[in-house]
Amino acid sequence: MAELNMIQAVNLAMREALADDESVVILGQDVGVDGGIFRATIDLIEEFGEERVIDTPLAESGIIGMSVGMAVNGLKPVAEMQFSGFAYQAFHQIENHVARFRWRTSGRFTMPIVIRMPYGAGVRALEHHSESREAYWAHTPGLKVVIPSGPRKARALLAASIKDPDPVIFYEPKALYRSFKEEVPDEPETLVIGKAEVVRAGEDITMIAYGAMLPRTMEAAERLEKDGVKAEVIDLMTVSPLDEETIITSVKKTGRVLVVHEAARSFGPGAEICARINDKALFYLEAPVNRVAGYDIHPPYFAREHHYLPSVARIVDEARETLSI
Amino acid sequence: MAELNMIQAVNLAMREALADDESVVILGQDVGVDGGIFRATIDLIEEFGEERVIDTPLAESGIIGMSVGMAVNGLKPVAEMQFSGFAYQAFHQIENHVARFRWRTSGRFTMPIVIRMPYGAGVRALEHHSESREAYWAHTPGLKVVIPSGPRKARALLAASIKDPDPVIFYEPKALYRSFKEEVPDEPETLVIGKAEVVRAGEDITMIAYGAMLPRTMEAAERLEKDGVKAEVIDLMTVSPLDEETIITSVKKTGRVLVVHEAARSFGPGAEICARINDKALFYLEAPVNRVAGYDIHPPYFAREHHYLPSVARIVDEARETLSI
Amino acid sequence: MSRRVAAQIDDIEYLSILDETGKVDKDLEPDIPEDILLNMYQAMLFGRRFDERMLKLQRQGRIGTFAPIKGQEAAQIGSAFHLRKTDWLIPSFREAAAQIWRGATPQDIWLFAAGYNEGVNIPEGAHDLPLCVPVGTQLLHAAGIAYGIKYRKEDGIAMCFHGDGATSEGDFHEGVNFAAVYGLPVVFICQNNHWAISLPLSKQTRSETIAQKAVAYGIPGIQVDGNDILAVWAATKEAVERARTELCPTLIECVTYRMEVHTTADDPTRYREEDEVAPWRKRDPIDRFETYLKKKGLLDDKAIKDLNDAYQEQLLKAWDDTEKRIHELDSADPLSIFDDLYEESPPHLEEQKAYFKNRLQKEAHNG
Amino acid sequence: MSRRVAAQIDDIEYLSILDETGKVDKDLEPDIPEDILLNMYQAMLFGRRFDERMLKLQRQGRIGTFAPIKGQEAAQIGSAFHLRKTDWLIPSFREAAAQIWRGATPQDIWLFAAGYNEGVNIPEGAHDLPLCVPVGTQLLHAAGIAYGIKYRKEDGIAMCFHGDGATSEGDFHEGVNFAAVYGLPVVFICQNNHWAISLPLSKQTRSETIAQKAVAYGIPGIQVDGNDILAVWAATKEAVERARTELCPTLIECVTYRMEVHTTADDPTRYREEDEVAPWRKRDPIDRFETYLKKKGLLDDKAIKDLNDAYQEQLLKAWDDTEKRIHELDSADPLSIFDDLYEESPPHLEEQKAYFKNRLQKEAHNG
Ligand SMILES: Cc1ncc(C[n+]2csc(CCOP(=O)(O)OP(=O)(O)O)c2C)c(N)n1
Ligand SMILES: Cc1ncc(C[n+]2csc(CCOP(=O)(O)OP(=O)(O)O)c2C)c(N)n1
Ligand SMILES: [Mg+2]
Ligand SMILES: [Mg+2]
Repeated sequence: MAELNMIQAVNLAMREALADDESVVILGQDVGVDGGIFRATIDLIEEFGEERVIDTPLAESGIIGMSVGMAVNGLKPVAEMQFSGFAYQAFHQIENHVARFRWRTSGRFTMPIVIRMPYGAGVRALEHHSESREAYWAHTPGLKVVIPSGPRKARALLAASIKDPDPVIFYEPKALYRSFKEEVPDEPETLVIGKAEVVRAGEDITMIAYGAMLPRTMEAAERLEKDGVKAEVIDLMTVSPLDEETIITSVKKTGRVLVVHEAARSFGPGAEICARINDKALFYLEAPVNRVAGYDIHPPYFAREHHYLPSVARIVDEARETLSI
Repeated sequence: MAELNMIQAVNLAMREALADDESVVILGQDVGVDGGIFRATIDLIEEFGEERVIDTPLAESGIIGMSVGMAVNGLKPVAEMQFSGFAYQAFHQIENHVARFRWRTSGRFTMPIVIRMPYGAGVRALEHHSESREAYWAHTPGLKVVIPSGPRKARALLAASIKDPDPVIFYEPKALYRSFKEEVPDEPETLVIGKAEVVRAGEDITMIAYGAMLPRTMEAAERLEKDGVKAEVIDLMTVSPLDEETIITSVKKTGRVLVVHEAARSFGPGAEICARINDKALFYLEAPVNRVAGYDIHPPYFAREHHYLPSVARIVDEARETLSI
Repeated sequence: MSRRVAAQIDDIEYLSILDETGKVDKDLEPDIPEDILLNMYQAMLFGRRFDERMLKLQRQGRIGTFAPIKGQEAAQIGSAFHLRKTDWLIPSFREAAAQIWRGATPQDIWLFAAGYNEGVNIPEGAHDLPLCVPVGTQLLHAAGIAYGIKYRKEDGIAMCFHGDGATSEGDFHEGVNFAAVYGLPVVFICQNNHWAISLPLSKQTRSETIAQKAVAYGIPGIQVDGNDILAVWAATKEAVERARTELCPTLIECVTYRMEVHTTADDPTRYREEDEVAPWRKRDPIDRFETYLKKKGLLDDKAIKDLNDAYQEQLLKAWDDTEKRIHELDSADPLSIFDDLYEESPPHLEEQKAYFKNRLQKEAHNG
Repeated sequence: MSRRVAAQIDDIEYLSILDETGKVDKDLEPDIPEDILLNMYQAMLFGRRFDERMLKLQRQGRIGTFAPIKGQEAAQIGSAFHLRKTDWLIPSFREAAAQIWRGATPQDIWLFAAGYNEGVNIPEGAHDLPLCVPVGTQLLHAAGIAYGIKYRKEDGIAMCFHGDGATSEGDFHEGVNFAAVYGLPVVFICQNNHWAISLPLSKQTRSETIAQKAVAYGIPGIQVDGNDILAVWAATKEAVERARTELCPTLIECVTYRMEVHTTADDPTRYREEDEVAPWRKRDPIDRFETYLKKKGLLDDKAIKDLNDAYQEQLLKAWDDTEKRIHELDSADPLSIFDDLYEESPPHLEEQKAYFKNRLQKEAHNG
């Protein structure tokens, strides 16, 4: 057992995958000699060589397009987009090819590709470095979208994503990269993609979150506890495909739901979660599903970014609203 | 008054805009000499010259990136993406710049850009020519998303979009390009962006649709009428920003809602509509909001495409389901 | 001297061996075994007949839109003939002749064109990608495939086709650059057919040749008469060797002409004059190769007629087969539209599939 | 002959006029008015002092990440000095010296770097784009701006900066191609500082020079000593004239070096050796220009000291101002985060704004 922060955990998962499977390669801007601008790939090039830990030219479509070809030819690329805000340069390769190759070749060519992208606000970064747009990817058939909320899960989910025979958008909450450490087991560990976890049991209200919003939601749940509110917290972990079962089971129990995400509210992940609840548990609802989300604006530059992000206080207040207390 | 099909109506709106405002230019692949592969821009180059009706090299990011610069320098570009499935090559220019320039310069540089894209299934086309992914654009702050359902509206909405000081994704249901004609007034006409229209009044159920699904939904409403069901049909016209008021007013009246779109169901526009209803009219609902949508798959090649698209029969059956009849 | 040369750039060469009239430049004539010459001829001829048949099928409404290859057979066959089975073919969407030579069947191509996913049918072990509709994206796939080859130290190569229009896409640039930077065994074959739908080459780029775009990536580029199969063959041979032994990509520009519509949805009379097309009719790649082979005594009119007859028959039968498959597929249930999105179908898809099954029953029931 | 030249390609020239030691090549020395020479020196020097101060501010935690310009002052100033007020400057993110010369204030730049949208403050009438974070996207904006210039038959030009890394992006390719095809008055200035974060130029491209990438687009390209302001000035002069009068773009590669970190979030010791950096210290663009100006009698140590003192004071004051603005902004209510997304705010945004206002009150209330 080692105490790791999330970036170390991500690094560990890649190191294990490289050691375990010769077909795994890492590629992206600055992932080699530099070890990644967040140090996610630190020391990997020394251990596995530059043919497997590949510094690429500055071209995102190049990185993903080459990953497609690599996957066709038997490799398992783990590609890094330096920030999720620069993955759009590769959007066409992802939508047109990564998400479709298995389907269009009836399974002949598959896309065991992981695309890692740091996302979200909270690190005093420049423009285009703070968005949270997992909904784009979640709306794209053929992809899976995985978002860890802490070091241990990051390692286990990334390991599972690399093993997954289908393409995974691995969205990393960069605000959590170094925010806390956790015990991460020495032995390999994976989590099932497509499964959410009830990380806190309760019966008064269901709070659904993931990524950087999970710790805040947990904190809010603890504050609510002081007022006697027993909040159940679900860590989604996989945003697509959604684990409807876990969500619906909880909602049927509590009848009240809060969804917390930093993505913009409109047409965001919360809308789909709300719609699934509508589909399967409408008449269990005692209050509207409450979306505590980013506003429908661009995240302001970092001096005012905190106003954009759902705060613990806001989550608590909204939970009370939903509980009518 | 002339009887026009939708492609002629789109052409008319551009011709009027070109005649009306020297700063309007048209650009895209094959929009000039060829008149556009769907003939949307036919005869415009003859009338307005190749400096205003601009054939571009084969590069979507080029088209949108150049439009950004044109807008900065006082032009009003109407850019065509040959198919919505090839707009992803320009995704980064749209997300990083088109959607943000006004905001990031506090209004100093604005983006009066219209990006026209034919979308959707139903024309026996090749791969990547049948998708309906308006949700991507709708989830992007700073953009507007407009989708016409017939010739007259297409003309009026496109005219309004070109006049709009902000960027509009003008999503054209190519299945309707030549499917029917309508009287289109000779004098200029615009519609307000952001407003939906109740195109059929009723009190039993609210059916919300847009684009190519609108005619089908109307047909379904008529079939339901025969069984004594009075369906209210809303033509959304603008998918973002949503006209919540029109939707909520209707839902409060009927208590039952069907949303019809050909976009994939999960994380699609129907989810947001459902969530807005949840927010504002949950306790008026007598049944779950029913999303009659494309499945969460890629539209199959055209021999089986019709299985993917919501059919009139499916809409009718689902309405009955929602009405419990 | 302070105004000095920073980089010496070689001029771009143009290679032509067999001219319009079928006359060969003896100094340059490559030494190609007779059976290969004949095989290449047959592949070109079959490509031509196949294309004509396909156009007919489309005009009869039996299949959907496709991109005819007429006039580009030499560019495709002269290059693809250098591929070993273990090498990779990465086509754009206008390489039916090359694809068939590699093993694709008319049946599958037509099935695909008739709107059935099943037409994309690449046998296990075949090193062929399916056609690529988004223009230019496939260059990067070629780079990735070649990376895999190099990574495993195989001696294969990847041959990637694209059009003149594709050279304007960012992915062309990124693809060639990646292949160059990593020293990958790729041969990029640009079929410069002068048009990208309605856009003439002169509006696509300001550069005199496409071959010179190689200069930007520090790799060799050459322009060849794309209607001259000997020139295509000779230039590709060099490039394939360079790829295999030096792990260096090459950009070959085959100057050819799109004799037909862009696709069957296109009307070229809107943007080009017969005057421009006419001279190209005289440059037909099959005609001049025929003259050459006849002079060599490898071919006579009877043999040509026999081949054509055999091909026509083969194509008739192929369409019969295709129709049968279409019929079969139409009567099978279409639940397969939910297949192959993921290795394991997630619950919401299973639910939608069940719903769809139910609807099928309902609709069958209602008529 | 059948193996003939398809396109004659000129070699790529390298221009250097003022060498490392400050020695000038008299044959090539451009005739620059003395006041311009001095102004350029001042703009470089101010850029250097500004950059140093900014680095300090960042290290003190007063502002966020930024990209230092140290070593690249000549490339920026020698080129931008050709711009008229009505011409356009389209920067990447490492052109503070050029931006300040054009009228941007240290206050605004710092305010932006401190995380306030208000720092992007381009006065009405200024023809300057704000910095562009997504690498390479701005080349297309330059093409579009230039299209507007040509469309209205103005005599302006657009000058667009980008890095060596940017040349790998598809948008570089599409941007230069669009400018070339339409014959637009753009000058592309590539600051080849040898690094794109940790990637050395040799892994970015296989081409010997960046200038030769111009060949792909059929436009002129030239490589210059980017630390030699006279060479930069002379090459840009030619290019600007070509843009203005011939409506033809040019690609100028300024060979320079990133003396500092990539951005303040970067640690270059991970990927480059001091051995590589050291020779570049001797090639400092300001030092050699100083030597030149001193020899010309336009500058002496006292003048330099006076300038430095004045700039330091000016910068101290600028930071004071900035802090005041930050203070003001921090005490103003932050409702403006909802502004300027659209000309007219749609109902759902108004609703969210009202909600936010309410939350602000609540949170103020709760402490
Ligand atoms: C990214 C993308 N943009 C647009 C299209 C529509 N389109 C299909 S083929 C074509 C022209 C291709 O020209 P070229 O590369 O010269 O190939 P050719 O058709 O001449 O074989 C266009 C614009 C597309 N398929 N993909
Ligand atoms: C599209 C995009 N990808 C990645 C990044 C992250 N990034 C910022 S600067 C940079 C390197 C740029 O190198 P170069 O173009 O040489 O400019 P320089 O930093 O040397 O001035 C990278 C990769 C980005 N900003 N935009
Ligand atoms: Mg072509
Ligand atoms: Mg650089």
